[in-house]
Amino acid sequence: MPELTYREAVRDALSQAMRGDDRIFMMGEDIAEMGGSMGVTTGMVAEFGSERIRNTPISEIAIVGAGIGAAIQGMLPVVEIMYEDFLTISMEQLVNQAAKHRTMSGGQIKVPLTVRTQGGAGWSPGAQHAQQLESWFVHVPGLKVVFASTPEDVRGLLWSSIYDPNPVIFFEHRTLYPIKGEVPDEIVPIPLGKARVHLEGTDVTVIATGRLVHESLRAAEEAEQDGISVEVVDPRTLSPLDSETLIASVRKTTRCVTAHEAVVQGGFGAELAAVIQHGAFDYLDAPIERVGAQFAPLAFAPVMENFCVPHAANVLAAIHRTLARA
Amino acid sequence: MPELTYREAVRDALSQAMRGDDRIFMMGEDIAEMGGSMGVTTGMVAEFGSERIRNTPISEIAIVGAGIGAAIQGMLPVVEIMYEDFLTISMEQLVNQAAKHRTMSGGQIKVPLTVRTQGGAGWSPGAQHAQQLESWFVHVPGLKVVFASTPEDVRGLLWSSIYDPNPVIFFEHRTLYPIKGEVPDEIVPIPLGKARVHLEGTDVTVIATGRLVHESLRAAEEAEQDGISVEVVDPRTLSPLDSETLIASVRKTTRCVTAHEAVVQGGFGAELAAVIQHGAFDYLDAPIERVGAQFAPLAFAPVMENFCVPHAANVLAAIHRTLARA
Amino acid sequence: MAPVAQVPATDSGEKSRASAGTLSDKRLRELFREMLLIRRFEEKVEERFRAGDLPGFLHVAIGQEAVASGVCEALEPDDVIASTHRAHAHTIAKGTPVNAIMAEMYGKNEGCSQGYGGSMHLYDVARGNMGANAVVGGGLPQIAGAALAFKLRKEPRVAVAFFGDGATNTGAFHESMNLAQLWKLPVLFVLENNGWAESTPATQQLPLAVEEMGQRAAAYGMTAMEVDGQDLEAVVEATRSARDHAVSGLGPVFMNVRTYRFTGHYVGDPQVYRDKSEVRQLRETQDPLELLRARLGMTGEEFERIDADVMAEVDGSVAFAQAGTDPDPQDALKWVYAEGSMEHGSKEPLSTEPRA
Amino acid sequence: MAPVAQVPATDSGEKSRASAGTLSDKRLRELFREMLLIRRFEEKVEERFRAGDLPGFLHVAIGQEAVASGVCEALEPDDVIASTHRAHAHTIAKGTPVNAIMAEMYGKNEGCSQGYGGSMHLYDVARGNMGANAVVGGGLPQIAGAALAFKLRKEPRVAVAFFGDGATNTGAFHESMNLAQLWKLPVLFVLENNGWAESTPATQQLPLAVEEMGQRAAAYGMTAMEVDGQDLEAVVEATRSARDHAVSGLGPVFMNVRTYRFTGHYVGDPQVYRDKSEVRQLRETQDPLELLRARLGMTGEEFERIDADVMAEVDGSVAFAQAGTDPDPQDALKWVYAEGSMEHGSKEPLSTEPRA
Ligand SMILES: Cc1ncc(C[n+]2csc(CCOP(=O)(O)OP(=O)(O)O)c2C)c(N)n1
Ligand SMILES: Cc1ncc(C[n+]2csc(CCOP(=O)(O)OP(=O)(O)O)c2C)c(N)n1
Ligand SMILES: [Mg+2]
Ligand SMILES: [Mg+2]
Repeated sequence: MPELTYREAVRDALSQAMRGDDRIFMMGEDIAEMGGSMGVTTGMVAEFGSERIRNTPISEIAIVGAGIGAAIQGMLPVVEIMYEDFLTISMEQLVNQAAKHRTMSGGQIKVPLTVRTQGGAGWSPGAQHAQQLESWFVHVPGLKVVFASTPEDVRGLLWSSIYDPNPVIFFEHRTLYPIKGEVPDEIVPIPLGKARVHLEGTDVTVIATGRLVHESLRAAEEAEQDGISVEVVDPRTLSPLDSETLIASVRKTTRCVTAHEAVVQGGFGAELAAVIQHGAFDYLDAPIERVGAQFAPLAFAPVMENFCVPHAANVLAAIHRTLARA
Repeated sequence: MPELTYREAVRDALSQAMRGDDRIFMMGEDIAEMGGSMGVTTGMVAEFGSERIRNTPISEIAIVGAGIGAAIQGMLPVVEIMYEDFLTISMEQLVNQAAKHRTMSGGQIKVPLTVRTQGGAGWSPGAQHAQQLESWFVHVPGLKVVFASTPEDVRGLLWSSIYDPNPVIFFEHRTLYPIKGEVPDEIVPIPLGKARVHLEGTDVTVIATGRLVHESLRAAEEAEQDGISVEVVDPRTLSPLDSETLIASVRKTTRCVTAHEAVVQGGFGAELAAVIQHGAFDYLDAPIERVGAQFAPLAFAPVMENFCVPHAANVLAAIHRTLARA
Repeated sequence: MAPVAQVPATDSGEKSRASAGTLSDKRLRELFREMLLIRRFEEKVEERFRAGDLPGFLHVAIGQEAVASGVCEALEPDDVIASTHRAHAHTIAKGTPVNAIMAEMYGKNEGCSQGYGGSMHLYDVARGNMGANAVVGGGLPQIAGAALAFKLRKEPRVAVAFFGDGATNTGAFHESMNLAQLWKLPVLFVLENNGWAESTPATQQLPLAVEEMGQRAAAYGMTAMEVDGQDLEAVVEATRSARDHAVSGLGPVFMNVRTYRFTGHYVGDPQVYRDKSEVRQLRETQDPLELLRARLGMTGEEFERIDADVMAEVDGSVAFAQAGTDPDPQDALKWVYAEGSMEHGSKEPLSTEPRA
Repeated sequence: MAPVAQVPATDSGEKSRASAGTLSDKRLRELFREMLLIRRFEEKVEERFRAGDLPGFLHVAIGQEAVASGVCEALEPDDVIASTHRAHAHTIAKGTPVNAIMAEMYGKNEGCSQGYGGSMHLYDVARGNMGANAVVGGGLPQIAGAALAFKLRKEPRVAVAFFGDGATNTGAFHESMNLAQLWKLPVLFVLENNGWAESTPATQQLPLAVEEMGQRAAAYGMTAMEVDGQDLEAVVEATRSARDHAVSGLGPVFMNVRTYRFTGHYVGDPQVYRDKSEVRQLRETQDPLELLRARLGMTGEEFERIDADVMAEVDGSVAFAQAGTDPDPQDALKWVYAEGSMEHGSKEPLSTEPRA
């Protein structure tokens, strides 16, 4: 099996899809010569030309809106919002337009649009370039929400997102781009709405997304040294949610920790906690612990940033808290 | 005690504050001669003049942004976003600017801005004029979030919001404007962050916001006829949350239902459920039940709209579900 | 046919005037009938709303009929439009039968949006109506995107955005205009400039006078046209020119179409913000139906005949709607997501055969 | 002093040129020193970043120094600015000591934002710096709001928004320009027009040529000025005129300031998107420091003396920053909310005594 970085895996999905399908094109700021701010699309304009790899003005309303319009007219646009912090500017088009056209039209319209974006802390960008905002979109009927954590997943899920007939908000994590992982020779589409069990365990389930999947696997390793068996599950698709897999896991382990980089209050972990406490009520031996960022705009100074965002140690501490209960 | 409608109570808070404080002014679409789309500010331009009651262009970015700038420069602006659905357009200014200036500047800046808005279903406006989006803002450190359900509360909370040194997103509910209620002779500021127990009970706690407070009180009445004693609590301030009062209530009753008009998935009820299961884990006799709208963009036809949004009957059914557990 | 104003848009553009004869007398009478159908339909909507029949939030375009009919007359069937909260006229002019629209108002399965949309969300995708939008400015970037799809596939189609003067103050307007001009997309930006945004007059929301609104195109170097929106023929001719311009790859056109809103902003609006006499005078001097009728030298008799025919159609639409079926409550969940996959490997090349 | 161009903004505006003598030789030498300080400071920032000292995301304005220094020279101490991701120059020019800025880069308590902001979020509210913004266009509406506060209180102050050509494509730009002109707010919109948005040249993001960007003001009927941003005196004179215009109630002014970015977009940018020779040529012919030095007939000796002085200040700032104290990790939570209440009943009337 070949090994790809997460960055290469994204590019591979985009390129392979574009090679075989003229409906696909990309729009975003600096995605052409520069290859995007994260180098994800490097080389693509050379292969596909500037009609299909389109640099745009700084117009996050129009980038998403034009994607919607083209999608309605039969294209499969993949648009890039350089940092997910700037999704704030596109909210109206995403929430009132992309998500609602199908229902408002009584089923006349499909919006097969993919909105790729990335974000996350760990490099001191300050408060406006490091948010994790995925939970907002989980609250929006009509959108699908994907957050991939490995090269294999990001490739297979992006492929499925491009070909999903619905608008998909596709989150990548900045610090994951360089990580490497094995991928199948051929792209294997990963169906949206299916969680992945990264590690099987019996004492506690950690449900984690994005960067926190890796932190949780690290925490699980450490926990194992204390004789604690941790199951790590990544929902991968946040909406629709594979609650079945998650609930089954917690019914088995009887304890649950949720972990994401976004702030805890109002985060995706809240939805997870609500779903799990409902579906596994009779099985739970401890309250569900939520791990996430502190409730503060992210400070610049590395010591403060580091304190704000969660790491393996925070996940481990939460694991221990759940196990401290009788 | 005088009786005011919810609409009059909002106007009274605004007018009394403006009379005694030159820092306060209002901006919004059609708030002058027309009195706003809901008639809340009727007559105010006559009293305060068009410099202080400012009609704006349809520019939700600039309305909020100008409010922030004026607030930083010592004013106490109250801006109105006609329908909360259009907060989608202001998200960048609300989330990346208003909420973050204070932290990003290391405490140099205060943003005493109040953003009033309203929304809600029940009159067939279709999918773009009826959302309830409060849960997004609960996820944003630096913002306060208020959602008042009675004339007394709306008056006292709006007063406190105007004078709060932080940006406050103040939600009103369209269908509540005509409801009447007693208010104190003088405005009594209600501190942000304090829940209100509307009804004491012993069997189950219903935590409800906005219109659903009234639906829950109705459900409680019906439940009483079956011998069920319901406690109804309205957090009123969603962030910061009075988790102490809520947890104490559920520890007493051992059962909990959350109720809001917003869609369930990713809604404020998720945060409530996460907080309650954590704080009252050993006391809970049944899973927390969440009541909210169906997961769909709101359809226009009254029969479908009515099916989508929750009513007293849905709260009652949830109460019964929690009580059906041993 | 008046050529498209190639003057820099910073100029006030060229006043398009119909040259006699480009629209046959017969066609003009058909368009008169369509405009009257719009008028009577909207009057009926007002009546039914006041009677308590219609739920929701309604806006009529009485006074603006010539804009909808004139623009759509100049379009090809494959061209697409995006409409606004004031959507009935555009939808009728783009060809949707009034039965389907009235049924939509009543929230019936037979409605053009199957009862999911209502007055502010009329759709008819098969007829090129990409939907009315209740968010001011909301449809504009999507029209740019539709035009981009046409351009990428080399289809000779245009995408048309209707919007009001108030909408020109939105960020969405700006970004859409900019992108469309930058990429020379085949878009017509049709400003229905009625001088009001709800209760707010132009003077309180626009730093330009209504007649200067062509300047909004100057910021992009976009071609602008001045159009008399009460004159059906002028609108048709201007739109034809604009369409020719856009479809031939020269880029989008901004049409400053001056018009008047005879009624309140919404059905039920007491209009505390303007003088009753203003409206009365407008109705007397600026009614696009009266102006066209005069131009056609239509007799009272002919008018009565057409009107009776139109009224029958409108009444029929009410009967059709009332006889319609209500959706099942649970149908609310039916269209949230599309099923299946778009399937890799489109056979359709980027430049398809022209569809026109 | 050049009068503000009262020509309709649709015209390309008037080229402001310093008339000799309005800035004393002494003052020009002080400003030269300031510009050199900016240059050396930013070179040091680049160096420290490459050495791995500085965390985060940095953008320098090398080549654009005359804009920052020229604009701020024409302002009164009570005037306010909002800056961008490219914030060092504006912040220095508005009076913040380099020690505080360098300490901010190092994330120290002694930083101008106490280590909470970093390079893209420099603040100095006491000196009228309302903050740099890492969201392109983000500060513009707030500058309109600040100006509104001044206007409501009848204070003779202006609010100044710095932004790039890329920012003119945002909805926030449009809505802010529109509101400012509509309400005749005392705002200066200072476009630092360097012809690039990251890797995207003007031709790929703007439907207007860089020299036509004054047209962006035409959409609002706003007064526009053309300014040579490499000529310090021209910038000062233009800004003084613009300030006079704005502060006297005539409304905002849009300044199309032509300038050049000599470096990459961000520190570390390999600039795959442009020719190295382009940059070399710019540095040779368009360096605002060299142009001012020639104008002043500055000897090599004098230059060396100033440079040594400036370098000492910059080196001192690094030492100051390195000796600074780190925040406590938990301090991250310190400023999320302000405590207390704004207290009803302001003594301050809407029109205060002028503060200037
Ligand atoms: C973004 C947004 N803001 C506010 C509104 C409320 N609103 C509906 S129509 C309207 C006025 C629109 O004016 P204009 O664009 O001139 O269209 P007209 O009503 O004159 O046809 C307003 C403010 C809205 N629907 N969307
Ligand atoms: C809303 C938004 N979109 C994208 C970015 C990423 N970004 C940062 S700077 C920049 C280019 C800005 O160009 P311009 O406004 O001309 O300023 P310059 O960098 O030339 O000084 C971009 C795209 C951002 N910070 N904010
Ligand atoms: Mg209008
Ligand atoms: Mg630039």
